[in-house]
Amino acid sequence: MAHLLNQIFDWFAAWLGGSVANDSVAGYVVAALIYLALLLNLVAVGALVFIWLERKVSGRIQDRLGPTRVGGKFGWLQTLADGIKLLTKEDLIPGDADKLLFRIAPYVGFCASLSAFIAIPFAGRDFPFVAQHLNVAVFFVLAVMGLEVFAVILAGYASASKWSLFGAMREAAQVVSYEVPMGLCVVVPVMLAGSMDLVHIGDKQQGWFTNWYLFHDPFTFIVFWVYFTCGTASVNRAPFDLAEAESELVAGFHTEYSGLRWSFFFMAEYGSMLAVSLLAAILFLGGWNGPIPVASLLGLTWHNGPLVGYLGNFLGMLNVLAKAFLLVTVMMWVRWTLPRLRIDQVMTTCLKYCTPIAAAMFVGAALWHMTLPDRVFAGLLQSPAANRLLAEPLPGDSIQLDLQTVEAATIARGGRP
Amino acid sequence: MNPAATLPAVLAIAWLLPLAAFAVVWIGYSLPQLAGRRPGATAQRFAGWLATSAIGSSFALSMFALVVWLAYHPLGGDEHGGHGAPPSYSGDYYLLAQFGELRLSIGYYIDALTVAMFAMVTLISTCVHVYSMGYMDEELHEVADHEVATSDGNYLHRPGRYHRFYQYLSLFSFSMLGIVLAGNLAMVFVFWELVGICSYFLIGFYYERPSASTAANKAFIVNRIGDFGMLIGLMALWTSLGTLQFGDTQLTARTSAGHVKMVVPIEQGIFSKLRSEDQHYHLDASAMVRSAETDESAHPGYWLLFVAGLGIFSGCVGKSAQFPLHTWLPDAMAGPTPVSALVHSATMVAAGVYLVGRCYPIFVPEALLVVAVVGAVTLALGASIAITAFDIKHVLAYSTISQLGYMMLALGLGGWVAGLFHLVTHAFFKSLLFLCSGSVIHAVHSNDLRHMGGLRHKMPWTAYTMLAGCLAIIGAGVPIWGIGFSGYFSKDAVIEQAWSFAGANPSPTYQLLLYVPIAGAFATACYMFRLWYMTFVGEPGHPHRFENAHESPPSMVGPLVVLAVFAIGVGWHTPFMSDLSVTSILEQARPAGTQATTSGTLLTELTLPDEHLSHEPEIADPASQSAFFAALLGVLLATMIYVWRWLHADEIRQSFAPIYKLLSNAWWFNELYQWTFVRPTLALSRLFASIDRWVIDPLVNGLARLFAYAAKLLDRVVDRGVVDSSFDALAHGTWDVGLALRRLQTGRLRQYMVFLVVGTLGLFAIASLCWKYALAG
Amino acid sequence: MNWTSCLFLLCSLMAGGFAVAVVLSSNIVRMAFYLVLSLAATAGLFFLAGADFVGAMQLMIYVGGTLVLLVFGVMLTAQSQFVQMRTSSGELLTALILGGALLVVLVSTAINVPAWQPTSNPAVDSATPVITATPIGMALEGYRVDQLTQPDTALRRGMSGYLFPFIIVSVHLLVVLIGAAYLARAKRPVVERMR
Amino acid sequence: MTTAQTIEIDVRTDEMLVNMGPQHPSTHGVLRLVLRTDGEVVSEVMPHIGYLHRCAEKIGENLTARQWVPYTDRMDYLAGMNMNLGWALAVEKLMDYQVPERGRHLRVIIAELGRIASHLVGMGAYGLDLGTFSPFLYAFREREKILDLFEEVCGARLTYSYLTVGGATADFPPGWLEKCEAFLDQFVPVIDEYHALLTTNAIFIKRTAGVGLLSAEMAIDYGCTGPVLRGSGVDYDLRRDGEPIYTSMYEGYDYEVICQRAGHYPKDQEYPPVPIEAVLGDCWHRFYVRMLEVVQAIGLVRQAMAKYRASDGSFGEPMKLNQKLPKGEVYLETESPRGQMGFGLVSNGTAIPWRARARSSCFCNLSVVSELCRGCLIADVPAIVGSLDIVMGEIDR
Amino acid sequence: MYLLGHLLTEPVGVVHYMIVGAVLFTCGVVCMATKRNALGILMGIELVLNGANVNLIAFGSPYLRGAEATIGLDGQLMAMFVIVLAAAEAAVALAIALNFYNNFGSIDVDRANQLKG
Repeated sequence: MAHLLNQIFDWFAAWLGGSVANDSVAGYVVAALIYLALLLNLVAVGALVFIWLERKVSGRIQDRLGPTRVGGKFGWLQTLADGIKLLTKEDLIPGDADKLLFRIAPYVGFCASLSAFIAIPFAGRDFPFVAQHLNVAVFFVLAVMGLEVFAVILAGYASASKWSLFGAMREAAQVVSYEVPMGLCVVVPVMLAGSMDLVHIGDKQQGWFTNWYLFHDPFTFIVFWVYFTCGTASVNRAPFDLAEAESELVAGFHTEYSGLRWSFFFMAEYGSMLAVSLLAAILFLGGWNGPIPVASLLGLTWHNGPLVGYLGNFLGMLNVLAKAFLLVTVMMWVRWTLPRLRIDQVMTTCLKYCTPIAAAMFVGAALWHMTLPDRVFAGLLQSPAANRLLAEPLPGDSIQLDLQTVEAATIARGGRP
Repeated sequence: MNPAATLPAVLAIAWLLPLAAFAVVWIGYSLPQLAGRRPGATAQRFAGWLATSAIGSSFALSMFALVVWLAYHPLGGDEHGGHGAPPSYSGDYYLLAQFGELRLSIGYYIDALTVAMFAMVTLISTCVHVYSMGYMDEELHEVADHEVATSDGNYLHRPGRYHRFYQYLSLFSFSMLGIVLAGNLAMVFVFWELVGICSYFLIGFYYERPSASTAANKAFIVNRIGDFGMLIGLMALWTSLGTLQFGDTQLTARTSAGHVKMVVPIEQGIFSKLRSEDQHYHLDASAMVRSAETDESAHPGYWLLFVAGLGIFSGCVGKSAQFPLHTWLPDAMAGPTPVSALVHSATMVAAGVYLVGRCYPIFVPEALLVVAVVGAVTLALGASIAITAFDIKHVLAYSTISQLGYMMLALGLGGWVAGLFHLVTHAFFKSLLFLCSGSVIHAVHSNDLRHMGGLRHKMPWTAYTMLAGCLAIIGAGVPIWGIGFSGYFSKDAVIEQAWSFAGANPSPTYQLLLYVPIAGAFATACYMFRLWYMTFVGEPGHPHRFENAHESPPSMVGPLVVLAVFAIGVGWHTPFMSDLSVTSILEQARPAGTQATTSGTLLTELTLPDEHLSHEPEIADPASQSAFFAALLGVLLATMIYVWRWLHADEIRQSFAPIYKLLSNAWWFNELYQWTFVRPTLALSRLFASIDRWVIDPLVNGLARLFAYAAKLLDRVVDRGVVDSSFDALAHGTWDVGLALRRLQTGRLRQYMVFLVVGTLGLFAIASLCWKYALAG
Repeated sequence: MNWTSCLFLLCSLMAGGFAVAVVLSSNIVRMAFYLVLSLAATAGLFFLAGADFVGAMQLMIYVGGTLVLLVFGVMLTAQSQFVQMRTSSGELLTALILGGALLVVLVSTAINVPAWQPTSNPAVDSATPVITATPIGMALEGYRVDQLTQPDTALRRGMSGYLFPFIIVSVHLLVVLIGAAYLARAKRPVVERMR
Repeated sequence: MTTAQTIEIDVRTDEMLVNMGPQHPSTHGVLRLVLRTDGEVVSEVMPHIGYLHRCAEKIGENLTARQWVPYTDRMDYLAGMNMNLGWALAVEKLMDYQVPERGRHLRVIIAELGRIASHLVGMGAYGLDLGTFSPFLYAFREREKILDLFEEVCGARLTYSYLTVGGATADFPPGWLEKCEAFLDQFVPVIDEYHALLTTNAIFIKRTAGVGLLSAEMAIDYGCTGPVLRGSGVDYDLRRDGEPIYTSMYEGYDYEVICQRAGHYPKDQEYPPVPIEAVLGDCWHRFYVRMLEVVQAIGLVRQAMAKYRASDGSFGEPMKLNQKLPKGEVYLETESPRGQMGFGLVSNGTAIPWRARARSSCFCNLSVVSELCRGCLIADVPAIVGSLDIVMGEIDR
Repeated sequence: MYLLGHLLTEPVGVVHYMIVGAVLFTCGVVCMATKRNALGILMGIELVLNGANVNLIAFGSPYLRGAEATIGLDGQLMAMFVIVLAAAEAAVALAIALNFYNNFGSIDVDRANQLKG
């Protein structure tokens, strides 16, 4: 049975891969459409789940039950009902609005949010689950997520409302500032892995949880929290949700939005939350490499056949999604617990705390990386089995320039090796 | 014990201890301030203790190093003097980088001078640290700065910055010791800049005060001018010698494969390259030119050496506040007084003199002459201004400038030991004087001499320690018996060298270099006693302040006494060990080949006499006597004016009004720089602003008019009836073209853009004629 | 016709089309928006040409820069309902004619150089990914790991990488930022602003 | 010494008028604030009121004194019981009527429970103003329990008309005191939750401490009262400093007026300490005063229940609906949760007051808002307005 | 049409990128020549630089040229420096625009004609 399944899978993979390699438009389009459908589903369904989750989490935090009725138990269809309601709502555009920009802004936001997923892998090693395997994936994701702020500014400007404009300006200031510490934080795992390829970064952390970059050294541990803070700020979640601060700016940049357009902003927000959390999970929490290397222990690796390897990858995908969901839940927890900061305090947090801390941690991690052997803590804790895992070469290692090459280059320049 | 291993280690620890104190204070105090946490008074006091104990330990280690040095290098023996290289140890602590041949390393060069400087710097720094505990006391709590008014009309209230003071003080000590210890010029330069930064921070300590922040900026910028020259000097040395190391260094390298150290042959330093043993330590200018064929007559290497020497000296001019870059030092007095004592009199400003001394082997006689002349000018300038200043710290600041001039003069005239000896003694008595003035300021809360007077009853310790300092600086002593305060010996050494120089160079211009220091001795005595009298003798100038004056706390008086002892005795030979004295230690460090009578290559009549010649009685006796009488006259003059009151200061001031005005305005140097540098820059920019109107307009208009006139001329000369109409048309056309051309200058950005495109297209069109791909070819 | 051509066509039409839209629009915010789209499409072209690091950089930096442009546009032209900044049609026509001429010149030059024509034998097959991030990083540190096989020894000795330009650019950026901060402030005498 | 100074300014900007309200999430009903802002900095705040004006006072001049009682609890609808009490005491003062002892204790129980309920809303809504939603629901959870108790007493949950001229409309139902006891027992530990959620929350402190400074002088000048006044350090509470007819109600009770004295609040050690950033008179202190007053009120209710149990006799007799009033003029202020609520009454001897007036505490408290908001950020405006804890129903009447 | 046909039959080459670059460049130039808004001119500059970048990338692309003809990484590095310097230039230009606004109350560059002849 397994043999047959392996055969079928091989055939499918060959068809899919072959069609891309043969450079045929049809094959490419099919592949692209499949990827798009999968990612759209992830973001849209993710948003559905998150909105439901947010209701339940907030309910529990506030000593309530949250939705209970729609869809039978737990109100699990509540978001769908909301969606239908939003679809049927009147679509309002203010008279003074810049109609084109007003209409287009939500889609810009959603596209930016969705595009980030193109380069985010969900499983790695021999057969990465990723729509487009980029060797600058981290950089790409950060760059694309930065585009979302455009939607907010365009919406704020086009709404022809002062409150919206306030929200947009706040968002601009906030996001541009927070990109600095966030970038600094992201550079730390990039530096440790020696690659900007997310697949490679994730693979580098394989094994037990001690190999996660979170536990790589004390500096990365702190960097993770700084990153998470900045990530929260960059996706506009409480306590940094100044762009839509309802007690001050009515609803900020989306004051004038209603119906479907508004829901696109909403989906973009949840998509970004997921993207930021996924990035955090891959960069710091080992990505698809769990606290316990279940797949390896069970032998679900590519060496034992493609189907088995695929299963292992699938487990890894569930793993990374679980971590991301957990981080998103933490964001919700924070949102329903803390008051909102003031704009100057938000900027202070960024410029006076996050940026210097991130910079210092970057230097610290670099020094640690330079002076101490890799995985000091992991070496203390890990089992022989995990050590064996580590000994296996990584598929991404071929990307790395070996030291000999560098040395040769140095000598060619007449330098000291 | 192997001194080659012990000394670098001990001195390195002594050097790094202040850095550790700085790091602890910075991480423990200044970083949390970012998070809004202000340390309390106790915690801040702890920072002070930390820094003080660090520098105190450094002092102890330096003394240990001095003892080790003396134990292994017996003094007095003339085993090397004039014939061999001084005993020294050099090497690298850490190799930073290697760019081709240039090795940048943290290295050390230890000789007697290094050890002596270490002891001197750490001792004074320790004293100042202890002193500051009392002086900076008010910074422990919230401070109301009465010199700064906020926009709402109140005085500025700010939290105390006690710990920050100590933080910078520690950093400064570290940097200064770094200069002293440095094994190569690159490292010197780095620490050179670091002390500059520390000086900037410390001058601007009260940065809310406009005067302080301006002074800090000024000090920093003026120093940059000098450092620019220094960089040129470093480049000259590096490009020609390929190294910046002072001494010969044994290279060790780590192989890339393992961790085995391989010993690479010795790398020659600057000193041995320029004055190699083969050449009997004579300055070998040909070492500066790397190509084999050197033309003796063209002296390219000699010129390069001259440039290198001048370059390094220009750095020293900035740091040591020599003419013409001396203007920053008086302004630097805006910092707290302990800073003035440590940074701006005893150590940092002396670093310039130290560097000239350290790099002495590379100075050609002509460069030394420049040093001497600049030193003499500075000497005269500083002394003359100090006579008229009323701010107690300004008097001392100009005095510092003047004394630095003495040192430079001595170095420039070939008195290597004399200059550095004066550096050491000056460090002690000038820091003493500054600390005393700080004590006075602390007591009366004013800098103005006119607000003081009669204070010796109120604060006897301060008064008499300061008297000791004054006597030391004027060089009080008895020439016949040969005893005196420390300044007596060092200043005599300088003047003796000048005397010796004047004897060796009969040219009348060179005689000036003798008269200036003697006149300076007179002025020094005059203004120092004027200072002391105005402060401690006579009637109180400001009764209210006098009432509230009091002796300073023991933590301030203690350092005064320690320094006073040194100010009196540092020039003496140690009892029972007559070999042990500062001069003999310095003599041990004299660079090889510099103890000989040398003459210039470019200026052939210039002769720099051997320093030992100046100790001959026929030179030494008249020199020390003339210095003594000059000083005595100065004291007498001051006493006549301020104690006996035979002469009235105001009358003198009125009768010499123009001179007084010149001096009290510090020779108008600040105004001079305003006129020579700032204004021309403005004028130049104005020139550019109007260039359009003055160049383009007349051009276009003139062209049009030219054609118009030409047309009219033709019109008159040629028959009107025949060609009248055609010429008219031509003239009009030209006129129109002129107008049209004029209109091209619209000032519109966008039209210029269009012109740009037209031009590009035109170029393409032309290019297409010559090049086949340009246009659809 | 293959997928690279398809995507190239898409991206280039977007880049060119929105660039034209920037020219034609008169609303500064819309202009900025079109500019962003044009720049993003150009980033897509970079990705297609195998320069993914530069593409991502384009997205990040240019788009960030344009974001600020947008904000400034909103800030500085907010009340411009009354101040119309229309260009006269004559100027517009001149510019368009000149621009057309320029375009013709550029395009005809591009078409007529044989070395720039499509090659059937590219250095790397378009299905093979190229690794750019690490070599670029190494080049900025002064190591040209992509040029180790350079046969010409003189060239190899000269391939010093881009360390020096990198440092100069860093310093330049710093200087420019300070200069911009200095330029952007305005000094006014004290005015009682509050109370 | 002072040289000519220059300051650096940003781009030349124009000021902008922004309407905050009357339909705005954080203006507590229908308050309209016109903000003059320079970017995010508010240079002036002009409150516009009157959107909830219902001619309550005019209505009072057309109804008998007892008939107007239901209208008073629609003024400060969050503290209806205290409104009722104020009017009842004013009329009783005119009639020179003294409520029997049992009625007095009953009134203390009800009034202090009303104070707790009102402060709970103030606290929850303040959290909402600062962007946190959860404390609001935590506050309402407990407030609901108080409303349950009120409902059992008088049948209404918002507009009670329970305390009335002459006493109350009814005595407590059997078992009510035990329920009240049980509520208080479980309520005390909940207060620590509130402190954890808001009072000691770092962000909450950042948002409130040092914001909206109201000096004691200014508070007195503007006629601010209640927690707003006490938050500025003025030790003044009508329950202790008022007229005899009101203070006699609290005679024999052991409680403290919450106000910072000598740098400390009473009970300071048992409750969260004052953060160092907080300055007397800022939003944080106004909030904290309310929180501590809740604790005081619990103690008062407990004492009053003990006294109520111990006393016997009538709880008071409500006056007849059309009872004639003695001729005269009377004015009485009571300490309502939001400050001094004054009722004035001029009677010409008929059953219907010739003039009926109410002095609104929130009106005075609100008047200081433009002073407090000058130079603050937009985000501070809700923080400041929220800390004043206004109820538009009372202001507009 | 010729170009399009070209594209349909042959793979993408440097020339295609150059045409896109030319379009961007021309648009930038026209933008600079027609916009009166200082920010519009800035946008024109960005477009011009971008057009140049497209060319640089195309010359350095290994997909578009033979191994001996491509300039390799240098193209990308140049483009990178152009981007960085464009960012710097935008910073200064915006500062100038701000100053301009402070002085003229508008960012209409036609008002800045004080240098006219």
